[in-house]
Amino acid sequence: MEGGKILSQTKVLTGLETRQAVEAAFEEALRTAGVSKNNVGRIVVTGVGKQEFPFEHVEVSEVKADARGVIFLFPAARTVIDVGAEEGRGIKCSAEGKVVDFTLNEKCAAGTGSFTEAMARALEVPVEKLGGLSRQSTQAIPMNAQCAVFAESEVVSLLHAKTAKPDIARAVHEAIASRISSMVRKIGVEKEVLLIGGLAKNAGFVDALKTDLGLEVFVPQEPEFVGALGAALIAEGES
Amino acid sequence: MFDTFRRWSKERHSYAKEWKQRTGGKVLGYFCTYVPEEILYAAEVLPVRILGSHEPSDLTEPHIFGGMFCPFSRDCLAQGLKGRYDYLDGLMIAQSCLHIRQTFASWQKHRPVDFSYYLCMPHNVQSPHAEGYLAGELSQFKEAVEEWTGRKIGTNELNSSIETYNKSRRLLNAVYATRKQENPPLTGEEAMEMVVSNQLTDKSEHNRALEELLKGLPERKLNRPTGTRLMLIGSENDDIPFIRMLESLNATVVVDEHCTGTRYFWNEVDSGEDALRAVARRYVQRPPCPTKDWMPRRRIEHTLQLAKNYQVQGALLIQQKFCDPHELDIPAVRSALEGAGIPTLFLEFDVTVPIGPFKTRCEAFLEMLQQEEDLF
Amino acid sequence: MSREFWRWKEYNWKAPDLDWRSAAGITAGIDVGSVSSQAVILTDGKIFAYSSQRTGSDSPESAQRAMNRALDGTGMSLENIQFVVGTGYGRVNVPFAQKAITEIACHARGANFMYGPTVRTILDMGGQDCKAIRCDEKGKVTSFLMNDKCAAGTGRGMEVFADLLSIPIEEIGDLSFTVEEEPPPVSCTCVVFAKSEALRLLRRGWAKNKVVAAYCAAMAHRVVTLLERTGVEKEFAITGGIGKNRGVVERIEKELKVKAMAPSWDTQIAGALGAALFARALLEKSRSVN
Amino acid sequence: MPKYKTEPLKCWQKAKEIRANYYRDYAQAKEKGGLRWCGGAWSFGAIPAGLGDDVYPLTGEPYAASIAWDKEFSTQCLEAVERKGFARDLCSYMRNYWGSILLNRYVFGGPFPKPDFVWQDHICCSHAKWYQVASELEGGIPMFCIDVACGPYSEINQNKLDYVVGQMHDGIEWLEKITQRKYDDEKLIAAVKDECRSTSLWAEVCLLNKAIPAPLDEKSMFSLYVLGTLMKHSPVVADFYAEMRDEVKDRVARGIAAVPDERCRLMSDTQPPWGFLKVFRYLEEFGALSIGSLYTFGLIGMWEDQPDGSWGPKKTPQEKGMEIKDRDTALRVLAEWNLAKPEWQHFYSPRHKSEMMIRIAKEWKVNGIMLHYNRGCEGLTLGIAENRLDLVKAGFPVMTFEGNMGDEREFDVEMVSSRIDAFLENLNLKKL
Repeated sequence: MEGGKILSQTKVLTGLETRQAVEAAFEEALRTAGVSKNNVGRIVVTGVGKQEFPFEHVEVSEVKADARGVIFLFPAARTVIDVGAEEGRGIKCSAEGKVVDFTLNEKCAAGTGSFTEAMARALEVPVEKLGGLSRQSTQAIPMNAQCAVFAESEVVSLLHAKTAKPDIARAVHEAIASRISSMVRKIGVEKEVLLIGGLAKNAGFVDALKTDLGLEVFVPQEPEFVGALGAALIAEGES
Repeated sequence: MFDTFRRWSKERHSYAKEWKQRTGGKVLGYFCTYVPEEILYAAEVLPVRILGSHEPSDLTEPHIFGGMFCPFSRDCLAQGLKGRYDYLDGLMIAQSCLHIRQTFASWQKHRPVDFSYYLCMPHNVQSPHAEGYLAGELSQFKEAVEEWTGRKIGTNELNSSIETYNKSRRLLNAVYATRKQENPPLTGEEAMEMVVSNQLTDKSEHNRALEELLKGLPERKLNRPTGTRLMLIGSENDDIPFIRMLESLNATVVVDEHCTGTRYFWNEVDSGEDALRAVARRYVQRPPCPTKDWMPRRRIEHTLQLAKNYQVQGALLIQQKFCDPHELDIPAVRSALEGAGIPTLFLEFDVTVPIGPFKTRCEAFLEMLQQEEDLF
Repeated sequence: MSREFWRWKEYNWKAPDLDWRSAAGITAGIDVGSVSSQAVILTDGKIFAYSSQRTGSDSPESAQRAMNRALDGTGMSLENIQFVVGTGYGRVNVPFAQKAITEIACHARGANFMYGPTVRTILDMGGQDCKAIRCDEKGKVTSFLMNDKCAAGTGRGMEVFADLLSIPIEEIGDLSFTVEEEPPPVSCTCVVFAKSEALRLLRRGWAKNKVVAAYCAAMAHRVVTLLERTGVEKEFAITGGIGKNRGVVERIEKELKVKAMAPSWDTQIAGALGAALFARALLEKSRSVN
Repeated sequence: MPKYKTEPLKCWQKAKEIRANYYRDYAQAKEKGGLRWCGGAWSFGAIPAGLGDDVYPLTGEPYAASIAWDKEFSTQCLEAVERKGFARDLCSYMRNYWGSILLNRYVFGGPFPKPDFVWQDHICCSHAKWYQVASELEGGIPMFCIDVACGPYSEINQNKLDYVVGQMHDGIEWLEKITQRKYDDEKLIAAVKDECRSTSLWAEVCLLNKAIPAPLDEKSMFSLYVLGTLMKHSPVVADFYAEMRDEVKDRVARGIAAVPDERCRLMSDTQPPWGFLKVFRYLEEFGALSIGSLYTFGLIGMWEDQPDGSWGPKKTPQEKGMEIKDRDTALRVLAEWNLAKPEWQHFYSPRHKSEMMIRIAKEWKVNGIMLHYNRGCEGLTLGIAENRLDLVKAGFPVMTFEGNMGDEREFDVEMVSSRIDAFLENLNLKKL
């Protein structure tokens, strides 16, 4: 990023070799931006694998990075909900993008993206289709998002009971939405609400979250980049 | 025959609102069955027990930490936060477990009502001092109710209220007694709806319905085999879908040891010269909730007696997730029952129960009890 | 989804030396599990053929596929089977079954056949739940215990894990023994958090096989605590898919200090086998009546 | 160049000795023909003291915390209890304690010393039941338990007091019966006075932590307040607290800090995860420290409003010049003194706790609050979510973390550390 303008952004699946992934992402970003590593004035890294970044850098928490990125894209946002594969996060922030309060999901997967993966597998539909599927649902089924696998066995029994897949898919999304909103309600939900992270691309989940919170929930174009964007902004601000 | 009861528990809110309309009286919601309803009823207040709705809710997490506190108390609070009890004039709790206390505290804080009361029901009911202490707390409570309702609770009011409640207890006991028969005239599901509705309605009205029921009950036949005679034991339980699933597996629930069942109505208030003292005695001597069952244990003895009288063939130990008092009793209850030759199945309940996995457990348990020799 | 490392292979088997046409009684059992479905066909109480297929989201169809695969190449057709019992999650959805019996009863019965009358304790690690079953010399269930509302230590846990590390599930067991020394078990066996745990360890520079070993150990430990609640009376046997994962099995044996009996048959068919045996008993019963 | 001077506490060694002797004396009581009793850290220990000077208690919570500190043994204990069919989510102190009985292993070496009787009091769901089960596990030990759950101190009245005192009188008769000993009221009176003295002195020590820099950090306080949970009624503890009070006073006078770079004062809540006290050391890397909590201040310490409206040590009966001549007066003093215990008030409403926490946060100049959602103790975690809301409303930054005081399987160091990073980053602190 230069002078508040994004030069490039890249995404690489982390997989098992965090370090390689981080390097790959960085090099790719340099290439597309057409700059060399030594042109980069300052690097701020965030995310679970932050320590893995090989070159000199500053580390900030995902919470701070998210808040900063969101306010840059959407100044009116006061509540940020970030749902990744294994982490759920709620952040309350000020107009300046300062974190006022935050909450993270605890050691239970029921409120994360992985939950949808497991359910998609049980339903035998590709995870990216799950959202669309649930939009065809005609009836709500209460489902208690327990342990991901137990929810999965609930799904299996629902299937055996001949419940329509769209209704199950909807139940799944409502279950996660319920877990997420109950986490976010701890810090108090203030308008506007911005949803980021991988799960933000799942329309079914977004619908469920909206109904659950009874509020409009905004989703940026590329919800999975917001954290990195925030880090870059912090780098700019502090250099 | 049970439609009235089913309707009352289904439409508990409209019932209470209509009652208010009709009588102009006050409605008080209470947690825990140690609440001395007799005193409230004597002041023409309708006490209704607050129960959950078995819908997953995400409203309670800011108020009660869901990672370690029982789903029932969270479900109850959710009802308050959703505004389903907005017609309440009063709210009270009698001291029992910690979990439900949080529901009372959060409700009081976020959905305040004119009158809210925390009654210090003693835990040490074995102590000779418990009765006198509770009597003292009750007279203080009586005054508070008088001040709130603006009506004096005289001896006559109190005595007739006690009589109405005793009658209700007698009638419920009479209905339960019919379940001792080889083929009970009612299912466990029906019994559950009967007792639950009893906790939600005006006792004199409910008594009339019970009298009606008792007239027809002797002739009543269930057009289904009784199957294995089961007993439900444990925490609060008003989970209709679960008991329905259970009784669809060639089994009938013939008795229970729940605070939504026998623990609620089992014993009467004896006629004592001092009515308040008599009420205190009743609550001190009633079949105890585990929170109050210390040395020597009374609950187990009572449970075994029930199992014997109702020829129970198997028992389900039902426990609300995280319910410490019951978790503390279950191993002892379990070994006592198995020692008496009654096999047990333990199930942990949540706001909703996953019917699929639970069905497998119950079915396997019943198969175990029903194994036909000639298949092996 | 690219390659599914977590799936067990599908397969079938047929007794080379049995002629079903001369059999007096032909029965079958179908175990429609949450992950895979098995069919077992008995001729006069002997195992004639069996198959294992993945369970689809439509259980009647899965049951049908499992049955067809078992019948495959035997010349036998469904009509020749006189009594069918369904078991497993989808037990009530087996269209051609006359009766449904739970997997608990069926695993005990199947284990009794596979391992003989001396088996008293059976551990069945299915896809989504884990059962400790006690039975008598006839294979009658005397008590059982299933895991509570946490799936850590179930077959599915291992599958998610195999997928994560992209190791075919069949290879996990052997791989877990390629470590010089046994690592401490991972602290968390939660199916999903095992992921973050594993990634954390890999980031610390642990080799894949070490992580696998740690996970197998954790799962074994988790299961042992369940077993110890029912008490392990000899003989002890393990059924279900995990029964094939020596990474877990041998660690369970080590912790319990009890050796599991060597299976004479594929442990994954125990449930269907038990169902087929019940079918046979029911068939004879019906004959004796009329 | 650090901001402040630090010094190790001189009384540290002595504290360690008192604790070591306590556990040794309990184990060896029988050899000297003495008596052993067990019960909670909150039970009325002053009462059995009337049976003689050779009566030794073992209080369950601190004993279980010592087990928790030994992760390996703790896991064995917890699993032994699970094998017995007890739930994993029960009080983890209780489970460690039961495990120690089941495995017949005393964490300080040797077999578990079987007590002669149980002397407990009851306020949370587990108190009485803990020892009901313990007694059964030991093959039936006589047990007496006093119910103290009779409402917040602000609503105390004669009826409530009579209930508690009545049980106490019965308890003394019971003690005489089961021990066949003559009860000595003089010893009771002395013990009651010492209990008031030690618990008031501990509050005085905590009060000194209002100073900037704080002379004590909570991690050290844990090891010092524990003496009060062992035998608050003993002169040994009362005298030690007096000595310690003087030392801490002197530290304050000379500006001696607990943490050399104090620049952020935090407050915690509920028991810490005993197996992971390093979390508190981790704070120091940021120049942050915990100055205490309602837990360390109010579990043993007795407090009351001071003339200037601030919170300070509760005046003891002897300081008030009150004469205690007979058993009944002694018991009434003991009952009333204990019913005022700060750490008890929230059992009736989180409001009481929030008020005290906000008070501490203000008077001790706290910058941020870390709430331990402690799955191991439903009693002290009771109402914590409402406390959180009240603290946030009062304008304090609050961080929560889930864990367990006595079951390490429920505590994730890395998760909590990354949470602390984010929280302190938010308070504009970087690692030093």
